[in-house]
Amino acid sequence: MRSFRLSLILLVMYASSAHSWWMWTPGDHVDNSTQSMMGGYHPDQPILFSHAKHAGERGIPCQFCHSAARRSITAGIPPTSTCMGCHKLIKSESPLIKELTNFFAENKPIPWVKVNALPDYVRFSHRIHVNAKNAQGEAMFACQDCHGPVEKSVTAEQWAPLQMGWCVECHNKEREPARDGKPAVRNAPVTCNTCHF
Amino acid sequence: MKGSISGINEQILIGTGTKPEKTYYIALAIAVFCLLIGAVAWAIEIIYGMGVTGLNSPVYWGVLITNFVFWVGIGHAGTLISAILFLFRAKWRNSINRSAEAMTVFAVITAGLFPLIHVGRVWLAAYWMMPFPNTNNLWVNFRSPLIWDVFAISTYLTVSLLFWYMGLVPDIAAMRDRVTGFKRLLFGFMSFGWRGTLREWHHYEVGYGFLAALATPLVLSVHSIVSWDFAMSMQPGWHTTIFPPYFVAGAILSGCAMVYSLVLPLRHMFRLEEIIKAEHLEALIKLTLLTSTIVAYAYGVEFFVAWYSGNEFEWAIFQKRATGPYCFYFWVMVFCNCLFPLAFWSKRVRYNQTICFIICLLVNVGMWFERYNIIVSSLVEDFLPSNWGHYEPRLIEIALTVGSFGWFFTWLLIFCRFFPLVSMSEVKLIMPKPLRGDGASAAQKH
Amino acid sequence: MAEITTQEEQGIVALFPYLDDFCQAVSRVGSDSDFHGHEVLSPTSYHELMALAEERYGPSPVRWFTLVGALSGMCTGFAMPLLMDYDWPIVVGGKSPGIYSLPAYVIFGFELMVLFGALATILGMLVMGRLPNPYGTVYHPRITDDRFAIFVPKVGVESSQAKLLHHLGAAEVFAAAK
Amino acid sequence: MATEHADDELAKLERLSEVYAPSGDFERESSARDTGPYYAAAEEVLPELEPEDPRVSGAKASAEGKAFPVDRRDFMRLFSMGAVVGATACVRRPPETVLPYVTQPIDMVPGVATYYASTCGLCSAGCGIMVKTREGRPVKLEGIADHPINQGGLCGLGQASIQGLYHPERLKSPLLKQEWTYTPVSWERVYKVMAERLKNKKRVAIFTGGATGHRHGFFRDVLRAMGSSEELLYTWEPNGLHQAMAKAHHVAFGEARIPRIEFQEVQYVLGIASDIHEQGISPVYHAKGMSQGLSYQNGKMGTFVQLESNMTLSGAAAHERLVIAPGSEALAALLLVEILYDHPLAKGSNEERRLIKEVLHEHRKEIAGGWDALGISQKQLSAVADALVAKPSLVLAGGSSAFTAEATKLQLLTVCANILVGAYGKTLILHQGWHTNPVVSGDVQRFIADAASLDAVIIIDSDPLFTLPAALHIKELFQKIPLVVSLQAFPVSSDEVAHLLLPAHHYLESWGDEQAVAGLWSMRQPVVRPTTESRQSEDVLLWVLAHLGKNLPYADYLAYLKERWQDLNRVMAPLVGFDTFFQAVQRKGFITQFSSQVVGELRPLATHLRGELFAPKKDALYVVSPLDHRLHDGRGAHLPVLQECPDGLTTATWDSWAAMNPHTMTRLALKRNQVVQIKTPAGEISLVLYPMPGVHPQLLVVPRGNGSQDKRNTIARGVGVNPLALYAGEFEPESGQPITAATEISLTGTSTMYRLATLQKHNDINSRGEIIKNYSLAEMQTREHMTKDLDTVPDLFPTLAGAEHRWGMSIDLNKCNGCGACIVACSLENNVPQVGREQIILGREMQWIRLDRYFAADVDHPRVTFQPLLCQHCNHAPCEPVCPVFATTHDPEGINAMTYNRCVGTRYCANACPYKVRRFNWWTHAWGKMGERPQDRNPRALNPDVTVRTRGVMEKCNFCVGRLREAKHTAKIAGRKLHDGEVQVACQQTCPSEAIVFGNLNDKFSRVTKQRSNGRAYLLLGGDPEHGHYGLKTLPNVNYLAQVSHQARDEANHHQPAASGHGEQSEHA
Repeated sequence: MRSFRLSLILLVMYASSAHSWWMWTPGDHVDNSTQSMMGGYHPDQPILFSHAKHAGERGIPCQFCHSAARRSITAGIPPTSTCMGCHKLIKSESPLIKELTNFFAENKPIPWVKVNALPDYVRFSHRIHVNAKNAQGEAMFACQDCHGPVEKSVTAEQWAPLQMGWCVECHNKEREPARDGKPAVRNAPVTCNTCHF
Repeated sequence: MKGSISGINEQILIGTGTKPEKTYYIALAIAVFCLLIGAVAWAIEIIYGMGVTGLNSPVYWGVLITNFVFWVGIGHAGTLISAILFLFRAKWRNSINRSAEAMTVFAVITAGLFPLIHVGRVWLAAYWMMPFPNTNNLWVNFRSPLIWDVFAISTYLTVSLLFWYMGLVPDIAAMRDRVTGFKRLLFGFMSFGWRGTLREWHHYEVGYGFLAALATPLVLSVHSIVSWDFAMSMQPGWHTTIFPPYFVAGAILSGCAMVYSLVLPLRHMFRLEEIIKAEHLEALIKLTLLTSTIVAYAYGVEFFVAWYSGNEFEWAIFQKRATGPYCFYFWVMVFCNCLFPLAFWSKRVRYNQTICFIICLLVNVGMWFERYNIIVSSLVEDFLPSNWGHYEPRLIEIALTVGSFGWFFTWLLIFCRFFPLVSMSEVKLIMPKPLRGDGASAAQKH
Repeated sequence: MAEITTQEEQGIVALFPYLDDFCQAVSRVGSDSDFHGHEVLSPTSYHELMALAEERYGPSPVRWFTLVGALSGMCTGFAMPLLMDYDWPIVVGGKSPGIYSLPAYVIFGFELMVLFGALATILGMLVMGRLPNPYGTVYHPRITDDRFAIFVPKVGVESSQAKLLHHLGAAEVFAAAK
Repeated sequence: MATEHADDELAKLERLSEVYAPSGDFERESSARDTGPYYAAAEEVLPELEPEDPRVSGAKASAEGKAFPVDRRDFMRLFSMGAVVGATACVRRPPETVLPYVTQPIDMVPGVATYYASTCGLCSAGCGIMVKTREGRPVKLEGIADHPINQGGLCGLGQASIQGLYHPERLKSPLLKQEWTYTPVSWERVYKVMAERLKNKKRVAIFTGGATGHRHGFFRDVLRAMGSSEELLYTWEPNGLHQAMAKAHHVAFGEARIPRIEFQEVQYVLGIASDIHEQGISPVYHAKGMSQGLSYQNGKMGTFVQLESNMTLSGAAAHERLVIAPGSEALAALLLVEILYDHPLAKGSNEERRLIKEVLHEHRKEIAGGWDALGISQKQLSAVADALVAKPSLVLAGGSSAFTAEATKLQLLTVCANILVGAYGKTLILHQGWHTNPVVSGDVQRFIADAASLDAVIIIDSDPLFTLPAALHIKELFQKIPLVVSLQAFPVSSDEVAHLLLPAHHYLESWGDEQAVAGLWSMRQPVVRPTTESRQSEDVLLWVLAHLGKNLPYADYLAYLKERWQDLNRVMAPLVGFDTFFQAVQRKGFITQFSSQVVGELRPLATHLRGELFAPKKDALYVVSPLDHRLHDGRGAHLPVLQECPDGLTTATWDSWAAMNPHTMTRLALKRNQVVQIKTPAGEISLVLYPMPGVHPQLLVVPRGNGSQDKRNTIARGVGVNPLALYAGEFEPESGQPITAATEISLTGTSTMYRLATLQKHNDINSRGEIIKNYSLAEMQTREHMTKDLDTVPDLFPTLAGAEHRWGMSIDLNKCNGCGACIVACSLENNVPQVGREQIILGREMQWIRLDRYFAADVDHPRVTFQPLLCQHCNHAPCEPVCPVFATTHDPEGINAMTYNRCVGTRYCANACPYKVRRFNWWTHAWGKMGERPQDRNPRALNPDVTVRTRGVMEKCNFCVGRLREAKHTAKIAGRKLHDGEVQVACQQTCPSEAIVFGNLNDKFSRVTKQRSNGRAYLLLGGDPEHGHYGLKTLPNVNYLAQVSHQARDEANHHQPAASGHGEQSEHA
């Protein structure tokens, strides 16, 4: 009996150390805290902006604010002037909007906290993903594919693990095997210098 | 002939039981001091970066990789003596196999440090070299000789560790029977509760045989893989097919020389002259002589192949080795590895332990220079004349080399202090059997 | 597993100073029914004793452990790189992944064959030798020094077995202490 | 004469057993390494200069110098820090904030680069630049593709000027000198002080550098408005070639113009000490012209012959090079004119021939005795003369190696030669689009004369104290002037005498315009808000005038410019409104309106050629100080990327040297790396010797540029020696240009040895045939229509499935002249750090492109070959299979990808690479600050598209994969394939002689595929595929085009078979 109990304790110790090793190992400086692994990393922002109200209820398209997504590597955070475009008139008396107008009046940029943060050595380009078209010409990706149901979430949170393995699986899905003499077409390259250069 | 095996345990365990005399503590102090020098040098290298060493372009490897190959080489003699000679049932091995195996394990541990020391980012290299499932979905490059190294050396370390520990189990049981209290519990636990029943011995002997069988190919394969670290590249002077046998012969040569130069002082320090007899050491010297001749042949063949292949880069490298700016290292290597061991041909020299001790030390010096010569003198001048550079080891690298010797001898001295230097159960086998006088004939019948 | 046997019927231990007597005693005792469950102990593995063990226990199954360990090691050694090449084929130095790089994977097959073989052998030695057994008693400190011994359970010091052992050349016979 | 290898000659000079190593070991404290009066930093020898200089001497020597580079206190601090970090291993990454704009500028998308057109301001060539800015910060300069002068290319100095913008040592605020100390003051106070000290002062002068736009006009207007007179504007440009040519053409034709070469026409160029590839009139224009006009193209090749005494890049790139005696350039021109005059095919009208006859008659005595003084035979010169008259050709003379007392006479004789050859109007254009002279000749002499009577002088963008010989006592002159104001973009040595130091805008922050070629106006506009408290230098003058109450009617210099451009608008585009016209030029960068003006007949010039021409004495030793082709006159010395770019011929970095003929060194029993003392009546310096094949036996070449003693300039302080101390400071009578050539010296060797930080330690090809290939023109005729296939090599592995692209590069050895612009551009594009002199001596340079220079044939008449060597991107790369962690893999598109974050630093790949093109980060480099360690010298000019690497990581050329990625995404989104040439890698883009071609090898019609299948294409270390040897079989994607020479050269690659593959048997051809 005693050795059974001993081996049980050993098993549990081993499992936990393996788990922490797994969490810690993938690379240096990647935010691998448990929240980001399972998604759900939602830091508090200087202004309580709700995606659910804007993108969900009002149905404002993503690229209205994140306008750089179709032209640049970053999606871009809207300048305060875009917010003031509407909020100069709409609900300008509510206390939250007052905070916004203070920022705008003092000409101070709003220090938003980055939610979907990648390490500096990864060069993800929104442009090629947002404009990607499949054979039939429709857009292949919607913002929700990587950022999750943003229009339903009140505070923006990191929905996907955004780890390298997660991206590589999606890229690997995109390859058509070599058929009748034509080489295998991989329209989503998986070579290292796709993202690291 | 009437013999008795009583008193052997007493004689062997004298070192572990009583307090050792002063020379042991002096030796241990020196070893730990050298170890600290190496530790400080490594800390500085990690804090400031590889720039503190003398390495540069094109000589990216230098003293650190020389140490790595040197220490792995030394490890091979231990496995040779304990595994291969066990299969050959060579009697003289039983007295020195324990110390040889211990030296193997500690040499491979020291060698295992150097890939971490010479690597640029050790805090990543330590675990990225291992193939484990990770969130990057990316494993290691199985075609890289360095990954072969990782596998080969970790396997070699594990197998020689197991081999050495299984040999220790009966001896620890014997030690357990001589002590009481916590030590008894500890030794009992360490020897798996060994009682020496026939069943245990039966499976032990078969298992030990298999372990020896499995460890034998390792002696040849591990240093071949280490030689592929160089042979797999296109560097003239490295890219030749003679490298695997050449490195294995070199390894066994430096290993035997190191065993001899270690066993001699330890035998004197722990007064084991009767057990580790002179003819056992003489057999070891004969083995050293054999491998020295193989290494000498390898040097000659390397030159011939370079000339015969008509490849101007290869031939230029070898001419420069013998006459160029680094010819000092080359000639030290040739003298120490090939010429001095020729003295072993005479029986009188083989039995004169001081001369043999000196020649064995020189062989080790020669083998260190051989690795240095292979690495540096072909990196310095290769294909394009504009690549050519110059390399001189700097203080940090010398400190790390001293540190590696400190690390090795610290482990060895601690081992000698707490564990029997000679395998008691095996040395009894080569002692005359305890037979009753008239009954001697009866025993023969079996 | 409770200790039911009383003090006196623990069993007796016979110490033999000489190897030839001991061998005769062991072969004599081995087939005798009233020595059932006896144990043979020795400080070292003389080949005469090993021959006796061979007769008694037959060829040791440790070899199957080694074989299974070695084969599983070789399969793992080849499977790991090939699996990686299948999952994410990365071309390196013109060496296309998969079958074409098999020569490089021979090394892993060999290394893991040796590693798993050795580990399995150790496992086999321990399992077959019923080690580690934290409960075995040490009958006499000299058994691991220079004395051979035979332990016969559930008999007294004056029993017929003890007399036979004395006859066969046992230097001393005493009751095994718990 | 057996052609011993150049290096055997050089090796004999090596006293030490090591070919290149000093006697001592490395890690001795750097100051203790070599004794002797002159050492790495002058502070070592002259302690009063900078006792506590952290870099070299004193208590806190740099970490590398000491044996254990950390002292006790540091160790305890670091040890405790390490323990704390170890304990809290699983720290989560701190949250990052994202700061958007409040109101975003319309033309700015975060992450997308915006390009602005402007004009380079570091020399007067006026190259048009396209400045790439990211989020408002300029990141990289590139030439404007269709700019007539530089046609997309940019020299090293132009590329490096971006580092000057962010240099942390630019003045942070104006400084006012009060009793020996400079106190920072506000700009308001500056205007008040200047206004009050300039009140009713009549003699206010401006001392400025060369400029061709409206700048000098503006300064004259300011001086007039201030009450001072216009003449007190003194312009000074060290490159005296402009003054000499302008003066000569003024004398000859009455127009002070500099003729422009029409490269489409020319087939034969004779250069007399011309530095067409160095700091000539317009280096990039000339390099582009030479490579398009004269280099080898489908069967035909022009000829460039150079007569020179020292070894210059132009001499190295010349097809034929004749060594003439030092200082005898004018004599050579005279003898050439004499031979041309008698030539039956000579051109020129009777009037011109009469005037030339007059000149020849006057110098008939020198002509008779001139040949033995000159050093070359009459037969050689007459052969050249025959070719000159036969083909459309021109004679080009003078350059920084010929600033002798007869610089203008040389130009006048060249004008005569060009007339006899019939160059004017055909190959030399003078009537339209000539080069303008950025300065007025003789200003320096005028300034020295009036200096005593001046009330105040404002030095703008010029450094007279450093660039003028000390013998002229310039410092004392300035000290006598009551008010000296120094208005500089970067602190210079002349600040020493200034009472007011004012930070001026860097040219990337300022308005301006240039008319380098008559009729071509190129605009300079600010591309960034000022990085420090600096002002536009012209605005400072305007606002001082306003404080004086005598203001001009312009709010700032931009208003003045717009007014001047209004007349250009009326002339060039009268129908277009001014604003649209101005913005159109702002976007394009330049506007051309070539009006041709008739050139008069040749005027009598005998009077200007009076006096006996200089002929050097037989046994005397002479010195010449040409402008360094990287640092110019020292204006590039504060840019670390330039200091580390190797000099083409000596591959030396971070230093100056004295180049001498190896035979002379043997004769004088001097050794390589030995320090010699050079004495002239005017002064003496001591400098390290470098045996340079091809230099005239009686000549010592000491380049200018280095030697700044300014304590605030951390990079250039104590580096090298300023050779101007040798010169007496006489002026060339005609053009008023200080003489820095053909000065007699006496030389004494000293016992000290000094390590020159050269990148290449071995100079000879060592008879390894397959490194440099060479074909004669005749042989090339047969190979011209031969298509080579370098890619089919017998191989075990299946060839990779074809991807859409296979990136490849072809480098033409015929066109490369070793200028090093590619190294500078590559380092700036890819954030490659500079490592400083100590690390280069240890062999740890970080440049991704290496410029290998090989000498061949004998030492007096060497043949030089430059070979830019970058990663060859081999398809069977020996470096890839050896990397244990997949840090380097092979992209299906042929690129050898290097993943920096995955690399753990085993460095096996670098050992396995046969070309040794990989670079290892031995240290982590600090960006944007001048740190303690000698390798922390990197002003922040980081390109955000490329990662920065920490220590322990291997790096190498990855074919600018960031640019490829960007172009491929654009093409993919637009749904089209990439056009050939749409994406240019940084080195190809800036190469002034278009030697590098990059493109898609899978596209049959791309330029790179044509060049790769060309008859003279070969792979480095790729053996000789025609004879069945495949060398190392690494299948590189980079190929070289062999050199073509007019006559067959007995180069080593003919009679000796290429090295066989590894191990396989090779039969002797």
